[in-house]
Amino acid sequence: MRRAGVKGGVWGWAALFVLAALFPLLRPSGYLLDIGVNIMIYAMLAYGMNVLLGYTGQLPLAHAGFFGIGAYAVGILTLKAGWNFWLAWPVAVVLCAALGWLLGLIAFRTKGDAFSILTLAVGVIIMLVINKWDALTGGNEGLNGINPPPGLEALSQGLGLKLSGGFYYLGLLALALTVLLVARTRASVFGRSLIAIRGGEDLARSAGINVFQHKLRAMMLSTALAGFAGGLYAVYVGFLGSASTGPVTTFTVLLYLLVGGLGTLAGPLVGPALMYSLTQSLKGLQDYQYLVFGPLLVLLVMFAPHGLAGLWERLTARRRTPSPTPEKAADHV
Amino acid sequence: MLDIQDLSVRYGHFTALQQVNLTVQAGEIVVLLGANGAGKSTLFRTLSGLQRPSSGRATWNGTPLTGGRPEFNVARGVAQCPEGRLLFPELSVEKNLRLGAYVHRHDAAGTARELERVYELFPAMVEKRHAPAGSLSGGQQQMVAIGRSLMARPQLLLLDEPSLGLAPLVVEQVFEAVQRVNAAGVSVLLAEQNAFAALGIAHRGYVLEGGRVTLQGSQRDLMTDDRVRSAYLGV
Amino acid sequence: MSESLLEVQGLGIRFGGLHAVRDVTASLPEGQITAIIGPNGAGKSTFFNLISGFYQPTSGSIRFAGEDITRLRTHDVVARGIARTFQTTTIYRELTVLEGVMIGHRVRTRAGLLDALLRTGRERRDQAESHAGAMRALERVGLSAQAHLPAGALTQEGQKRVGIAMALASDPRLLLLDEPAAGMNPEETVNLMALIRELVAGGLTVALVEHKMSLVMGLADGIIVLHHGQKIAQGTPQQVSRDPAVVEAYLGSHAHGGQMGQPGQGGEASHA
Amino acid sequence: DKVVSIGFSGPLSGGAAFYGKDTQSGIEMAIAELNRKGIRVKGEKVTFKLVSLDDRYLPNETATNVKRMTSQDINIIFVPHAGGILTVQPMTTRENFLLVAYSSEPKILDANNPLTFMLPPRYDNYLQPFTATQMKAFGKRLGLIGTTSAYGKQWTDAITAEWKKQGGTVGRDNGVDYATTVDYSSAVTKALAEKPDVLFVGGPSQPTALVIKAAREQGFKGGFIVMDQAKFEQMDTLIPAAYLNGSVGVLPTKEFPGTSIFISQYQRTYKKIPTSEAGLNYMGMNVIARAMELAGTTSDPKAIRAKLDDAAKSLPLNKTVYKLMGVTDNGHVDAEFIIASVKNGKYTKLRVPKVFK
Amino acid sequence: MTTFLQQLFNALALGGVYALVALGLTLVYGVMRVPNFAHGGLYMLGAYLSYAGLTLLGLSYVPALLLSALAVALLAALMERLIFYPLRNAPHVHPMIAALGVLFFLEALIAHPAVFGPDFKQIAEPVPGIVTVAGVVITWQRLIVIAASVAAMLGLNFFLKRTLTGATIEAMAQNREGARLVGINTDRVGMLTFAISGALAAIAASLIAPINSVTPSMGEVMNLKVFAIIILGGMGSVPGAIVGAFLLAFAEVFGGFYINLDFADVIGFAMLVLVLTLRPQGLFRRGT
Ligand SMILES: Nc1ncnc2c1ncn2[C@@H]1O[C@H](COP(=O)(O)OP(=O)(O)OP(=O)(O)O)[C@@H](O)[C@H]1O
Ligand SMILES: Nc1ncnc2c1ncn2[C@@H]1O[C@H](COP(=O)(O)OP(=O)(O)OP(=O)(O)O)[C@@H](O)[C@H]1O
Ligand SMILES: [Mg+2]
Ligand SMILES: [Mg+2]
Repeated sequence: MRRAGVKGGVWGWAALFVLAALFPLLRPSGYLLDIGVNIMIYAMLAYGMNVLLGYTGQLPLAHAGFFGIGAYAVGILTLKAGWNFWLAWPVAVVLCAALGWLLGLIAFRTKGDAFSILTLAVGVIIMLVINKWDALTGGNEGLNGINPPPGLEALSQGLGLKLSGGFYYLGLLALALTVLLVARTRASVFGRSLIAIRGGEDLARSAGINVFQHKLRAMMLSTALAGFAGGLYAVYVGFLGSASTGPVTTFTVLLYLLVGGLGTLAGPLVGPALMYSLTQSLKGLQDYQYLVFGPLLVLLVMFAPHGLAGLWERLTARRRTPSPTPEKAADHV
Repeated sequence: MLDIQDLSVRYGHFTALQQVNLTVQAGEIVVLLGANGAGKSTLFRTLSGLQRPSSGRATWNGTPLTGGRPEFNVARGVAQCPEGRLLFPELSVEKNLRLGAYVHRHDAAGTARELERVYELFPAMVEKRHAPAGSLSGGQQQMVAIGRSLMARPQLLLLDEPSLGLAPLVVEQVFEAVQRVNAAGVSVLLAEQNAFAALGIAHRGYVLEGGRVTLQGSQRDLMTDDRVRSAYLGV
Repeated sequence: MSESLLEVQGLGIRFGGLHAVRDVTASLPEGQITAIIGPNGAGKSTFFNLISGFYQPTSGSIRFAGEDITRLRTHDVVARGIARTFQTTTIYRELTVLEGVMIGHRVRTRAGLLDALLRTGRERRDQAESHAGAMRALERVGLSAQAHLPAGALTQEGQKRVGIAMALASDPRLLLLDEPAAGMNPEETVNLMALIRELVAGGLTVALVEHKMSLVMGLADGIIVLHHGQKIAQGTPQQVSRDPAVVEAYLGSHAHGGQMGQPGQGGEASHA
Repeated sequence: DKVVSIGFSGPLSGGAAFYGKDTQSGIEMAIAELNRKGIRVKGEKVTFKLVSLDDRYLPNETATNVKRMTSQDINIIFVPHAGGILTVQPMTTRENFLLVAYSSEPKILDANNPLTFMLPPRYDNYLQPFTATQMKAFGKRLGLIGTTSAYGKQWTDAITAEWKKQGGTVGRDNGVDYATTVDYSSAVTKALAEKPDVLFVGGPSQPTALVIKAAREQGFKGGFIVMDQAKFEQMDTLIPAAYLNGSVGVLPTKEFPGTSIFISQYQRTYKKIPTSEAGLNYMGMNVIARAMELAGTTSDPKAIRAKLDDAAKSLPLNKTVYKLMGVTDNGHVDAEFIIASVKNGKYTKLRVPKVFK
Repeated sequence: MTTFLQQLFNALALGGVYALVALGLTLVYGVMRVPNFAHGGLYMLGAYLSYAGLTLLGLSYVPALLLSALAVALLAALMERLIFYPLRNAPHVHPMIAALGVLFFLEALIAHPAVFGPDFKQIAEPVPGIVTVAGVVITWQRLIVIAASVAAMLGLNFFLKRTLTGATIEAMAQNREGARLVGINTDRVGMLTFAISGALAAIAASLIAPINSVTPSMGEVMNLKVFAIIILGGMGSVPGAIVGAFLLAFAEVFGGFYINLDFADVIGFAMLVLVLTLRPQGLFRRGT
């Protein structure tokens, strides 16, 4: 029964990505394509956070920093060192994984709130360093003029698209890869150990899981994905400033993730898709946008505590598994 | 007198207690027997007001206990030593105990007296009085939980498996203490897996199965009942 | 007497000023059931925590199957073949029984993050093996039928069995059970005893902490008595239940049989 | 009637909202006036509508906003921060819009973008007179406590260079972020430890006033060079006017006919003293409207851009908040500011000997 | 030397500012474990309400402060009832995000043109003037802040550790059902705790506002630092919070002084990382 469920999921995802791939053929406005790419970038970041928060149960608050490191690495390597983007991007990802490992070594000495605050502090430090290290990062003035990936323009034209269409497909591919990797992780022996850690560290330890090592690996995957998203962001936006590498971005994505559904596979996509579109449409409200957004957030958290994907999964799970005591089962999920 | 009439409790669609009728007369020790999941703890939680019944009522000396306000019930003299202990893990043992006397907060002398009595009952607690309750061993925590319920100076004491995790010698002492407390006029409702010892000090008992009362009777009736003997006394 | 599987030498640990376990020297014979008893706060759970690597001892040494494991961390200890359960039932309530028990088998698998990302052969092998290992463990505790239920939906006793299955899934040689019968009624206790006997018959060595004397006396081959962190007695059930120091500190009237004990017959307890 | 939408993407929420609102208010006021008066382009009556989108100072948000506005056929877009401007600058020709840039970042001009219209004047005009005046009045040592925004850092660099050029010595850069610093005292103490004769300060008016206050309280007797972002007329409502004695800075005066009308109009609508953000954007919007008239189109940014210089030069005097010489070839407003020094609570106009363009 | 002493006083004053804000948060975050990111919002609101009391109602400083404290206390209690109470059993991130929602709302409300608008406001110092001791300039307002922070710390510590009501707060935080079982009205205690926290936030804001400007985002700036301070000091420890506050202030001021002002914040947060790495449980908490 479980196998069937997984298979069904695979087809669902495939259909989703095919549909998304058909979207540019409808000749949408540049604005809609842009929203699409932004959602993809945030979704990738959200998938990264979900590995730690949703699966491993650790709330990391440095992710915008790693997003920034990925982005600046790509920006600096292509602009200042003249690297090819296709080389710079993977290097940025590896750099983020390595720095994630380093952070993990320190941060996983702490637990719970202390872990979150420690990573928050690291996130702030990353942002401040990016902001202050003028010589490398351009400081307040930022990095300007990062070029689109070589070949993307030509490729887009070959497909009869504008560059924005090319970015859309690049984002879609990157997102698909992200989903694939995260899905594999979740379904693996390793991923189950992460769930075990989330369920209780002492218990996981007594089951023979090397908690520290597993957390460290999860952190690396998580920050690598953040860097992956950041690298795409750098070439897509073309300009980098320190503002988007700070806690505000982290909390924004955290919120997306929560609305989408923690620990679910669809949540990190559903959340950004919904919330990013929502914030865009709320912009029309001008001075009232946060007066509406704030309470909306509170209501979402209170009345859809498992996020939208969570809601969906529970509904379908209930249909699929006729457990003898469904009402009791639901209480513990 | 504790009077429970047609009490039912549901968790979602699951009915944990169904039409339970039970009484505890003033000065009585009544034991509640039942397998795991029979609904004993649910009954206790309902009597303390932590759980709201779906129907039926429970009164203590005429005042209803099912209003969903545990603090009123404690003030009315109904105290519980709950399953899972529910201690305050980071507060010291002594603060845990003192908070047990929260409803008597204006009677410092009485609280001090009661504290002495608890320390007498569990001398092991004296050297632990300043240790955080969470650092205690399982059995020691159980002692704090029992002690805390006694600190409320209840007229009706609800004990949910008080012997859980206690050393045999201490179990004996706890049961002796229950008898002592009872002798001073306190009514006791006691749930126990250690049915033999519990029946030994009880006046009457009830058997709860699948959320219903399936048997009730005096100590002697139950001790000699075949079903009780095989299922709960292990003989 | 059979060979000893685990030996501790002068084992001790302090929490601030408190010597929770002090200078304990003892051994657990292979293929036998050893019970550890003692008053509340005697240091029994702490003793288990030391063996399983949850706490690092402040003095003494632990040898398991001839190897020094004193300073090993928990997961390494489990990998050597020591599994445990906790005093209060702790299992993964929100996972299915099967998934929870598969976690117990993790220590026997090697697949890591890279295997997961690339879905290597090792990943697939380990996955299949976890499943098989977990099912074996569930069969041993008699829960294979409930494998796909959420563990939290099981009865208290069922959950205890899940805990044991999880420990068994790591293919241990030594199983540490901390108050396995707490909160069980006599009938369930008897079932549990049967289960433990079966496990031992299958070659497992068991050490357990328990306050239920019916279980201890009916099951244990040997008993170690702790008091204030120190070993005050060791011997067969008969020897121990007659030891005046044990009777005074721990057993009280239960030493003389009654509901919980068993009539002892001769033999001097050997004092530690 | 034809309704022409004008776009604006800037920080309207969060810590920089006050700044975004100020710039927005100038455009808004200009549009209200233009609509009241009514302008005609190629004989057709035109009214304007301001479409404002919040970008929280984030460049990617600016880009998204610009894409949204251009897909709604908006051809004139105001952006008041360098990050956003530089991000969307490459899009101007592709998406066909005129970028009205409110930021003094020189890179904006370096790009030689054909569809950029940059509003703020070059602050380097102030450097020489500020330096000469203060060095003469107080001495040769300059201390630095400017804000660390992009603009503030540029200012700090520029004043440092000029001060040294005129033969003075400059202490360490003790700049702090005026927007987030909780207490300026320690930065001030550090700067004063170098015993400067003159202090360079500046950022938004209120925090600048607090920095000046802290310096005076800690016994600083020298002069201040006040960055143009801070306004004397706002600061002297917050701190004793005497604290400002010995300062040099910009001063919007009633020198030009347009200015006093603008100020009183603005105060009536917004109940506060206008900043140069409001003034320049007000003027910028008027220049654009005039250029539309001259170009005879509301939708061709290139044609409008081509007429900016003419428009600036022919702007009615009552719309000229600051004296306007024209628009340079690379799209930069050529306006003049008035600077002044403060003595005994009185403002003395300083001469600007040489004007950079 | 004078410069050093002056910086010492600056650090003390800054520490006082941090401590005052952190103490309000200690109750709800340190003790009750509610990650109330709206605390910064309440703090900001407190400053604006005092400002309104002074300018709109024409009150003098102290009544304005008290009125603001009362209003914010009521609002905080309301917030507990409507938002945090229903979320009491939810995972940590839920109340955190909800609190952020409240923060967004409060900021947007205050920054709305029809309310106060986004511009900086100023509250005049109630006791203007300075004293100079051995060349060190001491402003009265900063002295008041330091004194108030120490007084608030002592008062709060006494309240939590020595009074029964204080103990009920800790008890409720550690086990809500347990607290109800001993007869504590947890509903009331929960609201009371939030009310006290809100009042402390408002008082802190009203005391600090004359030193700095009043802006809609003033709470955001404080938020991260005070959360960090409470963890730094050790969750639930009142003396820890105040030591953490002064430590952070000293790191920032002297780090900025001796190393680089531009990196003062980096130094502050780096110290936090260092301390937590060495003492994961914070300074004033025994290891677990
Ligand atoms: N909060 C809850 N939600 C759903 N079901 C519950 C809840 N609490 C208890 N139950 C169910 O209600 C039934 C009765 O539980 P209860 O804890 O009252 O039993 P008990 O007799 O005290 O058992 P034990 O001897 O194990 O303590 C059990 O089937 C249990 O699973
Ligand atoms: N982490 C700890 N910190 C401080 N003291 C501790 C800690 N763990 C245990 N102790 C103390 O060590 C002593 C032994 O505790 P332990 O849990 O080993 O007892 P036990 O023999 O298992 O008792 P029980 O039968 O009640 O479970 C107790 O006094 C307990 O308070
Ligand atoms: Mg129970
Ligand atoms: Mg124990």
